Amino acid sequence: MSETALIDRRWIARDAERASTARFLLWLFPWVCLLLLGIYAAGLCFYYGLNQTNMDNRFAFGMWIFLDLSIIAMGAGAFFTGFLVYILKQTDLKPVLNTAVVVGLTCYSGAVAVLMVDVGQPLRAWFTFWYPNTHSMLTEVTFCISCYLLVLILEYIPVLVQNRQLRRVPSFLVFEHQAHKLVPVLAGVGAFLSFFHQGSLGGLYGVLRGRPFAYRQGFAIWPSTFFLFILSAIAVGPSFLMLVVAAAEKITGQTLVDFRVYRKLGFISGVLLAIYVAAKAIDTYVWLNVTSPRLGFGPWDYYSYWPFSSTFLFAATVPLGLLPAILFIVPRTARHRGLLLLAAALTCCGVLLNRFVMTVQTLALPTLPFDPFLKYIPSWQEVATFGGVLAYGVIVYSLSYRYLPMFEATKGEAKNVSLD
Amino acid sequence: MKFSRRDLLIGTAGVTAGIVFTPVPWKLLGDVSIWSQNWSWIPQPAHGPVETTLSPCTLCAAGCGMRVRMAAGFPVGISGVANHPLTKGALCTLGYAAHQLNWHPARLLRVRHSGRASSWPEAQAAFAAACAEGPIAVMDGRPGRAASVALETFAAKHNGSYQTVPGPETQALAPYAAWSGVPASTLGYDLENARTIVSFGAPLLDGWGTPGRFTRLWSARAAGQSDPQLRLIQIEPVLSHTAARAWRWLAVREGTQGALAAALARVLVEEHLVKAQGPLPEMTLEQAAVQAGLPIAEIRDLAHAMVEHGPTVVITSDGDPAVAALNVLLGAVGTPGGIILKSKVIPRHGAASTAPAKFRATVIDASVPWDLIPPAQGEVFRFATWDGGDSKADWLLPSPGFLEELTDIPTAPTSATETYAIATDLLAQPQETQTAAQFLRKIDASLPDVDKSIHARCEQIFQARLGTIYAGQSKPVAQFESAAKLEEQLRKGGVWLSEPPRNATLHCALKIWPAAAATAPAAPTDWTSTWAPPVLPPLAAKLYQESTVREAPARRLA
Amino acid sequence: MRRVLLVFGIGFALALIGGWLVFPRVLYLEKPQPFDFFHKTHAEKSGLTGCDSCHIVGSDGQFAGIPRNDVCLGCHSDKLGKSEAEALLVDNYLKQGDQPEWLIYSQQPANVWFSHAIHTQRAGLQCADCHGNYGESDQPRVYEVNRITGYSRDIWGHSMSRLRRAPGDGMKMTDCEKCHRRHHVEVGCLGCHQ
Amino acid sequence: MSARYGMVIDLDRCTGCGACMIACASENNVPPAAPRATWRTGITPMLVHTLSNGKEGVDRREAFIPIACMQCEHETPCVSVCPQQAVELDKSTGIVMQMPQRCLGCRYCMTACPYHARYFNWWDPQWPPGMEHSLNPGVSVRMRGVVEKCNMCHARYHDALQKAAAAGKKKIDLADYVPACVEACPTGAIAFGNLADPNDPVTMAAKSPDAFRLLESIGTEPKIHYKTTQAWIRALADRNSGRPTEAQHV
Repeated sequence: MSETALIDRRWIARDAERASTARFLLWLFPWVCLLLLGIYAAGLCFYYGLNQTNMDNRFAFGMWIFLDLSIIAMGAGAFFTGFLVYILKQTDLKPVLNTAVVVGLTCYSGAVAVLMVDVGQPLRAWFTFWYPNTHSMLTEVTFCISCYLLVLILEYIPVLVQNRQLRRVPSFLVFEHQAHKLVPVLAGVGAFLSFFHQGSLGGLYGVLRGRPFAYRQGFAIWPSTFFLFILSAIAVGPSFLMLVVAAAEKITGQTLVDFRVYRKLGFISGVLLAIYVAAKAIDTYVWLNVTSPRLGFGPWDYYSYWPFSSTFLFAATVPLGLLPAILFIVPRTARHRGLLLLAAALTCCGVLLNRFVMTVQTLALPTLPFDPFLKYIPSWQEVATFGGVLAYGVIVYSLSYRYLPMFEATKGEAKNVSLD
Repeated sequence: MKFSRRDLLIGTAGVTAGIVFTPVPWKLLGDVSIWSQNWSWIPQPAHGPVETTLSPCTLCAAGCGMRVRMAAGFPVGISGVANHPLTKGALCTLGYAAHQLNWHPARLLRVRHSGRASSWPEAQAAFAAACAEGPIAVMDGRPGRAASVALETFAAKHNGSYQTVPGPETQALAPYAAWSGVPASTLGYDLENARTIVSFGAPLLDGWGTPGRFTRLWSARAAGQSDPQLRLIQIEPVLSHTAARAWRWLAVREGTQGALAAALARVLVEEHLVKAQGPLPEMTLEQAAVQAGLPIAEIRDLAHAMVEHGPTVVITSDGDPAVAALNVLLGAVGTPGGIILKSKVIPRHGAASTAPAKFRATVIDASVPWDLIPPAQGEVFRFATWDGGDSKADWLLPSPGFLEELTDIPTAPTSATETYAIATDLLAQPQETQTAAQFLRKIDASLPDVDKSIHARCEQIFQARLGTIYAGQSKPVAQFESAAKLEEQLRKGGVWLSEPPRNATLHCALKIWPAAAATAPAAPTDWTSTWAPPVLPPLAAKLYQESTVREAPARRLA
Repeated sequence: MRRVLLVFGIGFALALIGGWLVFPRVLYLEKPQPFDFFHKTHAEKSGLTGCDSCHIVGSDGQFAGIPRNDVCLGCHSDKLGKSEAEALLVDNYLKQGDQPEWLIYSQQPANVWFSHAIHTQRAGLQCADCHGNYGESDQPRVYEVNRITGYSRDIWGHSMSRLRRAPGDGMKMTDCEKCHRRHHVEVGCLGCHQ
Repeated sequence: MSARYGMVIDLDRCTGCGACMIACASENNVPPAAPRATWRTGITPMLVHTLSNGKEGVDRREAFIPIACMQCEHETPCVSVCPQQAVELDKSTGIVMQMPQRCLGCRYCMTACPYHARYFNWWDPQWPPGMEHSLNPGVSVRMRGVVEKCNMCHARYHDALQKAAAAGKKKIDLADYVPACVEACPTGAIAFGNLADPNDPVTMAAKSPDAFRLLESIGTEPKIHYKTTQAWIRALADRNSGRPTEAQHV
């Protein structure tokens, strides 16, 4: 074994089965390249400004906001699993908890990183904390996401210090032990924050009175999208988690969690998705018949533009909403691993489509009667920056999988070690 | 005591904890944000008080009244002068960015000879040599100025020829001048008394003539009225901005306005819509209608509309005699609301002299449009402030820029009243520049200088005791104590207006219907055609690039 | 454990020293003025009593700022005295016709709109209320510029902590706001920004 | 007594010349277009759109509509969304103020604005060398990465305030406060005044039967009013939810 491999081995838990160093590096290589490309693209945006993107005054939000909203929804698995395990005591989901934390952490930190590229003056972004406008949904989002990111880091640290080398530092062990007591509290706080900001991300567009396509009425200060976003996020979170674990199993060739966990995640996703689709249908009905006409806009103002015709509405509701919900809930289909994963993928696509419609379609549709319908294709810098975030997620998860006890099955000697 | 790695870590922790209690992180966070608000590569305006002065605009012959805001010695804003008798507070679209022109990237600040850098002494020597060898032509784009006196005197003294290059609006008056035997410069449009204006492609609402004059008139008497006091009929192949806002728009086939005029003449005379019996075009109504691509009914309709609500005047943008002849039929030459003789003309130095066949050299004043192709023979000395690109001149000589030169502004071509204004050099003339008059005075020091000619002109106005000076309010010339006082008022941005126009009938000797202009003259093809400098202010990009309200111009931009 | 505390404490103390004493010296850069100028001398010798003898507010409310040469020429058409500053003023500036490029201690950034007329004539503030007693200065003042922001140090004030400041020491937005709040003068962002 | 500055723009008088756009850019130190700028990335706080009746050939009718910030009075869409108070509805003037130095460039306000009257500085502002001398001292230049919009020529409001203070007056003289676009319009199509003053000609014009506002049904109470006698222009003021609009593909 080479020097590098020896060092590498020393950081991996004893007795844990992992790919060879060479194979692992080979696996990382393309992702690192993508990450570097992403950093380069982001660097261009910092140096030259946002003219590197294809956003414009009319498409003031572009692919980045769409995908940010999407990955934050996907990352909802983190808080929701924590919430299920610690608050609702669904302990059978514990095996995927660490994965959920890592997925959440990468999704959130990635989203924040992209947001920092997306704003024109990142050096002044802290003004939101110093001069907050409490009426703005974006203030709510900023506060909640930053706080929740902190929570995720705190949740990640106890996992991190279980690394073979880090465990050797005695104070870290003490910390880990203490932190475990804290984790339920963190899960509670995290759940609270997350419910809020998933909601406020929905509110982000729902409050836009000037964009009748997105504008919704609601309860108190929150438009209905606030609640719909929470619902769709907690519906898609478990699905995405399921896909991540399935991907990890596929790549490592190991069985990491029991199939029952899949089924449970699927069932949760399915039920929530069903509720979501129903709520969304009612919301769409009320919006099209009450909210929107009041602002002077009718369905034709939204659905007469190719390609955003009513097929999008149908797709988001039936094949990407109802269908996966049924697949998840009906025992005959839910027993089937392939169908379960298909349903999870459909759910993710459904949420992606929903976020796309809320962000991109809202901006593409004209508001002024003499305005044209607009198109926007992201520039390579935008795509690459996001690719970088994707690579970052894969790399962090891969490293975590290799060096940390992500699953009971691959924990190695870390099993049954107690402080005594 | 040994310093261990552990100590280093703990020490670092101490520093980290300590630094939080110092201004370092907090001040840096704030200062970096402030840095982002004051990036050094982003220019910021100068500090200091702003002064306002009045001056006529010198960019084209219209001479609109400007209010110039100056700060730290530079103009920082231009607006119209409310209640100005000529412009009524308006300027042309691009005039609002004229103060930026002096820094246009195409600004000429070096003498160029055959495309290479040269110098004033070399140009001077070359010109002196040319003068010694043969006759010289001097071309003036805006005759009647104080500088024109010097140009003309030089030509006269050096066996040369003084030639004027009439602008499109003077050219449009040329047929009437030819038919009635008066100089085109003494004719003007009595827009204020017209009730129907038929425009053959003239961009009346888009910078034609003195911009504010017609736009204000149209705004008060036509805009938004279903039966307007002032009917504007626009005849143009495309829906231009003027056509879009006209009372009626007639889409004539490209290049057939002569035919349409002939058809209209036929209807006007044959249906006795006008008193005149002729001349009549050879073309029949049917032939003309086929050429113009319009149904006869529509032409007849138009002819009726033309006379329904008189006085009517026809305005062309290019001086096509076939169209101009319509005014003769309509009786619109020399009558109120038509084409009239300007108010009592205070005599000025004469008009263009005839040209000998051959010249050793040609001097082209900066007032001559850039796209004028100079006569082929001889060495061309081209004065210009901006490089309009693709020059045929041997010598490119940098002239003073906007507001960098003392000059006077004689009557605008379309004006019905004679006027006079003086633009002082609000900005110092750059040392790299010379006007044509300054250049010629170096050869012949006896040429009258601009300052003196302006005095003389003011003296002339004072002696004539005609008209009024407007400078915030009107004051009759007769009430001025001295010519110096009058001149002072004019130098502060005042404008002299002569008496109201005369109602002198003009007899037009038009026996046969004129042929339409042989080659379709260059009608305004883009909206920049009314803009005199060869370059546009960079802010023009707001219109053609950052919005869709205008087509991109053919003119050089930035 | 004592060693831990000791080492931590040393680090902590070092940070405090660096942050409070060294940092300001690094952050601010001293810049020389064209020549020494003494407000007090002018007040005493020339009998120019009010600030507005030289710092003029026009009839339209525009503040002329630092007087231009023609104001100085009113007295300094010839050298008055033998000081080095006097020689510099007359020889290098007044005779050449160049304006001295003064660095203005209270220079606000480009995005600030401040009307002297409104504050002195409507609100009745005295110059010294904001500028301190510069009129009585008999020492040439040091001009320091913030290397990052390019602002005069007077904007933040000389004390890094911004505690215990004299009037005129510190002209940040918060200082404006404090006075506005005290006098219940409410203006929006663009009331003071441009 | 607070003022409510607003405008009535007579679309029948607008010739689409663009003088308002140029005068606005010049007054407010808006940079010339960046080389790659388009109508979607440019900065035109005052922007003239072309309206058409949708027909071609001789039946085609065109009109022009200048669009600046509508200074929405009610539920101002951009004010509530700004996370760091860079936008506010000024109490004393009714002007929706944008403070670029506070802005972090998140562009949320731009998505909120139904009139597309907000512009992002996609590029560093650049002028040809030396042209910075022509910048208006009353307005600071914005940096890239921030949003800007019509502040109703605030520098001119400042001047008027200062002039009033120097003259010992409490209120400004409205003759001293005329936005650049209003001043520049060669047909006098833009009337500017105080809508809080019932006797102001602009207030009366805003109440005339020919007057209307854009997207009034959204309920933001814009303070920029329009007027026209032409029915087809009037029809373009609002979307009519009952009528299917023609799908446009650009």
